[in-house]
Amino acid sequence: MTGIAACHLSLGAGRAAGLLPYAVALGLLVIGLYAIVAKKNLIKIIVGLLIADYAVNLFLILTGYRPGTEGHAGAPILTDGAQAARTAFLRNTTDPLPQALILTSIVIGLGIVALVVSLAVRLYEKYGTFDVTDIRKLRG
Amino acid sequence: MTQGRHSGLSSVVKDITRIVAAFIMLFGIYIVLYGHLTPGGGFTGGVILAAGVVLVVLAFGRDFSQRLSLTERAASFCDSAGALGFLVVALLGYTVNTFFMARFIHAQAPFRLFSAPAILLANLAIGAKVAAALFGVFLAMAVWRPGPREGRLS
Amino acid sequence: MDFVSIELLVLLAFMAIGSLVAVEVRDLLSSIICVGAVGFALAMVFLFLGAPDLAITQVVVEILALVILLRVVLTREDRTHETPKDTLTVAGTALVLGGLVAAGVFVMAGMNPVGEPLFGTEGRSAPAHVSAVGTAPPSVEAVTAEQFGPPAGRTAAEQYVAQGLEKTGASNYVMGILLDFRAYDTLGEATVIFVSIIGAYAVLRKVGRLRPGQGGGVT
Amino acid sequence: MERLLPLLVAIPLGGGFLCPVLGKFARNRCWVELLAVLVMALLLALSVGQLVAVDTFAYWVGGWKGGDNPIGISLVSDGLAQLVVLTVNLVGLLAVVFSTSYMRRFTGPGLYYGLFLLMVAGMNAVVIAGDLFNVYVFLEVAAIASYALVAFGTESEELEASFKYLVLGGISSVVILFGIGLLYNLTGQLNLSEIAVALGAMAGDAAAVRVVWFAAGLLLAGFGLKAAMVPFHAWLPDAHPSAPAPISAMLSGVLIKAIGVYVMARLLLNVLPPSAAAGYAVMALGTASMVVGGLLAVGQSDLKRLLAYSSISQVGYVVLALGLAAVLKVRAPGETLVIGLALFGGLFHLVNHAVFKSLLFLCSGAVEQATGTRRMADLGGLAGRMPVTGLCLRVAAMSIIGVPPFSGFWSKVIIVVALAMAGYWTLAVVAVAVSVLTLLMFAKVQRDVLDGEPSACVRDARKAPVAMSLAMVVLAALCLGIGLAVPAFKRHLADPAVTALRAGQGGTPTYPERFRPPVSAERPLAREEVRP
Repeated sequence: MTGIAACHLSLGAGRAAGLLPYAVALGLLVIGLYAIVAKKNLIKIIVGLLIADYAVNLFLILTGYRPGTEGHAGAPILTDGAQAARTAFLRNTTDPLPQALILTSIVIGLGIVALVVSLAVRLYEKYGTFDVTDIRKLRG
Repeated sequence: MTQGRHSGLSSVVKDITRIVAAFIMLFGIYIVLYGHLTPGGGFTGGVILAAGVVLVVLAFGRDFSQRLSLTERAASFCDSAGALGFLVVALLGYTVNTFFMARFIHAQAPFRLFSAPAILLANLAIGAKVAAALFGVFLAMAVWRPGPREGRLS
Repeated sequence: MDFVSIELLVLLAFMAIGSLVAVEVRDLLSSIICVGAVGFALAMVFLFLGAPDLAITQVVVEILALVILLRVVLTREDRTHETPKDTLTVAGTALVLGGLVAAGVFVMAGMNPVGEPLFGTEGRSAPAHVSAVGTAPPSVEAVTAEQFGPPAGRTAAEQYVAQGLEKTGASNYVMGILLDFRAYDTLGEATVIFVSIIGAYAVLRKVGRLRPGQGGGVT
Repeated sequence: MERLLPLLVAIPLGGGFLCPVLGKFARNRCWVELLAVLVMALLLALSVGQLVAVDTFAYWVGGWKGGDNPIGISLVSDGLAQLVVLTVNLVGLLAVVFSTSYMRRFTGPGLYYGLFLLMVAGMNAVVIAGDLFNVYVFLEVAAIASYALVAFGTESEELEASFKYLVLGGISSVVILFGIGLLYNLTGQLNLSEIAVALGAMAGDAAAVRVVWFAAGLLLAGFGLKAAMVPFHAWLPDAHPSAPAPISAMLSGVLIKAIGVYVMARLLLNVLPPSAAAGYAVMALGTASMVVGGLLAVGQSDLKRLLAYSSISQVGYVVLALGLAAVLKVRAPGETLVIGLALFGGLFHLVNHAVFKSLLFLCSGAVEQATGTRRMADLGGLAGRMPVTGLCLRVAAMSIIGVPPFSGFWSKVIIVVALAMAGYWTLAVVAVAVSVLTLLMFAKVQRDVLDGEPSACVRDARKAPVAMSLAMVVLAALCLGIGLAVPAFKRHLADPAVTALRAGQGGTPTYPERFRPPVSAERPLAREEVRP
């Protein structure tokens, strides 16, 4: 193992290190949800939505990652049709399915952002502020 | 940006845009066309194309872009056309073996532009759709929004 | 083989700190720039974890979202007053979210750790066998069959990797999945963009309702 | 007919893509309206055709069936999916007919009908989806369209309600996707039946089972938020009244069911490993919604807001019944009669609620258009001024209260009987008590809106236009018709659906077996791999 592989650490015992990134993804999700629920500014709420979106995408890409035999992740793109290259590819490639899912999810996230920003713009036009406390007329 | 909303930005920006925008759009088209061989695809390329068009509109202003018919109306039209195009690619499956979204053209030898014709077509449709959609929403939301505009009863 | 590299951890830490700052910073502009930084860090994570498609898309989308958000914030005065937060709400939120994290961390031990997905377990545990096949390749089909074993009971993704190139003709497997195996999802994705854009048009209409005496006026 | 299943999604998508262009370029809004009505009529015909001509089957999009393992996306058409699709498209058609007259006051017809058709496409696709990620994608289509439609009037109140709805909907989407990621990590599959098989095989692994329940919790919370179950209901009373009336009817009538309750039921009863705990959790959600929604509804003075709260309460009944079935499947798998009753009651109430709640919202729209107000205190004596609307409103109110010949009576009775037979006497009493609450609130509606002296704003109210009356009358006829033809309804519509959800008696889900790709290639759909 050379190159990037040399930098790899076997952190702590067994699975714990392999689970740490998941915990970070969950943490990011929670930060995003916190911003959405507790913040009182429309832009902050949008920021929270973005962060929650990142968290889920991060989680999905982590589930598909594998180091491969070379010690670094191979992109699921074949560049050479030769047999040896294909074999190496099959050995090293990461899981392409979560990547396809994330691509869809990124696009959906962009769509939601476009809509929510236009709502925020309209609300600003009506109230002259991004502050929810000034806006909230509705009662649950 | 406040004074140049209709006639565009300064001539330096215009000159640079003239050179850069073409490359950006070329790159966008490349990303769309070669999505099945290299990273990227219809969506990514579409976003890049949209960015190129937005750059032109920002630099040259409203009057120029209207002369090129880079308007919301055109954007909305291309948006629908691209989406319908993708749907048609999907429905073309019915013409061959009655399967929704089946590949109506067989896969060819790999590593060529035409090695996956159905994917290429789908990428083109998505690219056009995404570029038009994002350009349109950018126009509607960000560019002229603070300025005065007549009520539009579409 | 539970290798989690230093770079990944650094990037993850950067993302966590960046999003905390983005949420807590007072100034909206800083907040948006921070969230942009987090997005670019995510793009680097994608690149690092073998997903260049996603990295490109993430960068491009991030730029677009940033430009839109910046434009919206820059042209509008932020008159947010520092409203004292409702402590009950914040405490309740923190409690629920803390519970979510605790439950998540508690159950996480049952997951397949990072770097050891179900995908391709066969190929990794028997590298010697694979390289033996690789030296004398009978045919592509045979190798793929050897590599991933019989299809039954394996993960869906292994099928994609084993058959992707032959079946779709796309050497970019992600695109092959996105626009062929799972093209129906992509139709949905294109629809989502379409829906949100015409939704934005609808929301941004100057006049929503026609009222008597208010024909074409501006609200 | 089997080959036409994807058209349930493709037709409204095509219509939805065309509408905005048509709206921009056509001289008259009639063309857009005509297109929308045609598309919905076609969809209704298709869904009836599916119901009549097709037995349970799985459709592999693009023919990607693989060997023993699914590699493509499957669409599933079984009794339950057919029933819900029929409900969605029926209510959708009537809402579109209603819109052709009601939406004249609004600008942007192309955008409105485009969003409407895409929302219907999303709902249809969610209901027939056999793939978890596909459910997520089309759920987003339907949800985003509904966010935009709630804000369609672009008044501040509507924008605000839409923002709130969007943010909470965004949370639920993120949580759902996280749950999907967890299940993918565990099983490596996205196909619902394959997930069910893989989860079933995982039963012995305690650590993995904990993850499964964490994921299930996330998914149920996410879909619970979409269905506005009580701890997650905050958005509904703002969003549903703010939307234009036909959209309120769609949201309350079918959207929260198609992308909330339906998916919850599928996951709970067909996909996740059978578990009494999950069933109890869902029952608790249902009971809480039933009671809290009912209590909050009684105090409302705004007609549409009252209807929105009562939606929470009524959907509570459905969820309670489905949760009961899930519990019984584990606790008393031998009690097939009670399980069948609970499922039948839940699904029956789901359909009934779709019919009478959309009717109520359409009536409220007609009233609002005629009088310009939704405050019940300002209304009164409408029965004389708007006889058709008044009659329809009365029929719907009697149905939702549960007056005997009307449909709502039967479904409530069946749910209560199922609860009692299963030994949950307290819950049965609670269900009856909430029914009394419903009686109270709709007695108030009838007294304040329909009876009494015509008030100032009612006096110059005109009768509802023909299109609006037509939609309301058809729905009112359905309220009565279903109530009078319960046995036929049960035999032809409900029983196949109950069978679909019943799968999994005794611990092993049969859902997967039925929808696994057929091993032998006898069916015409099971196309051999012909590609080189």
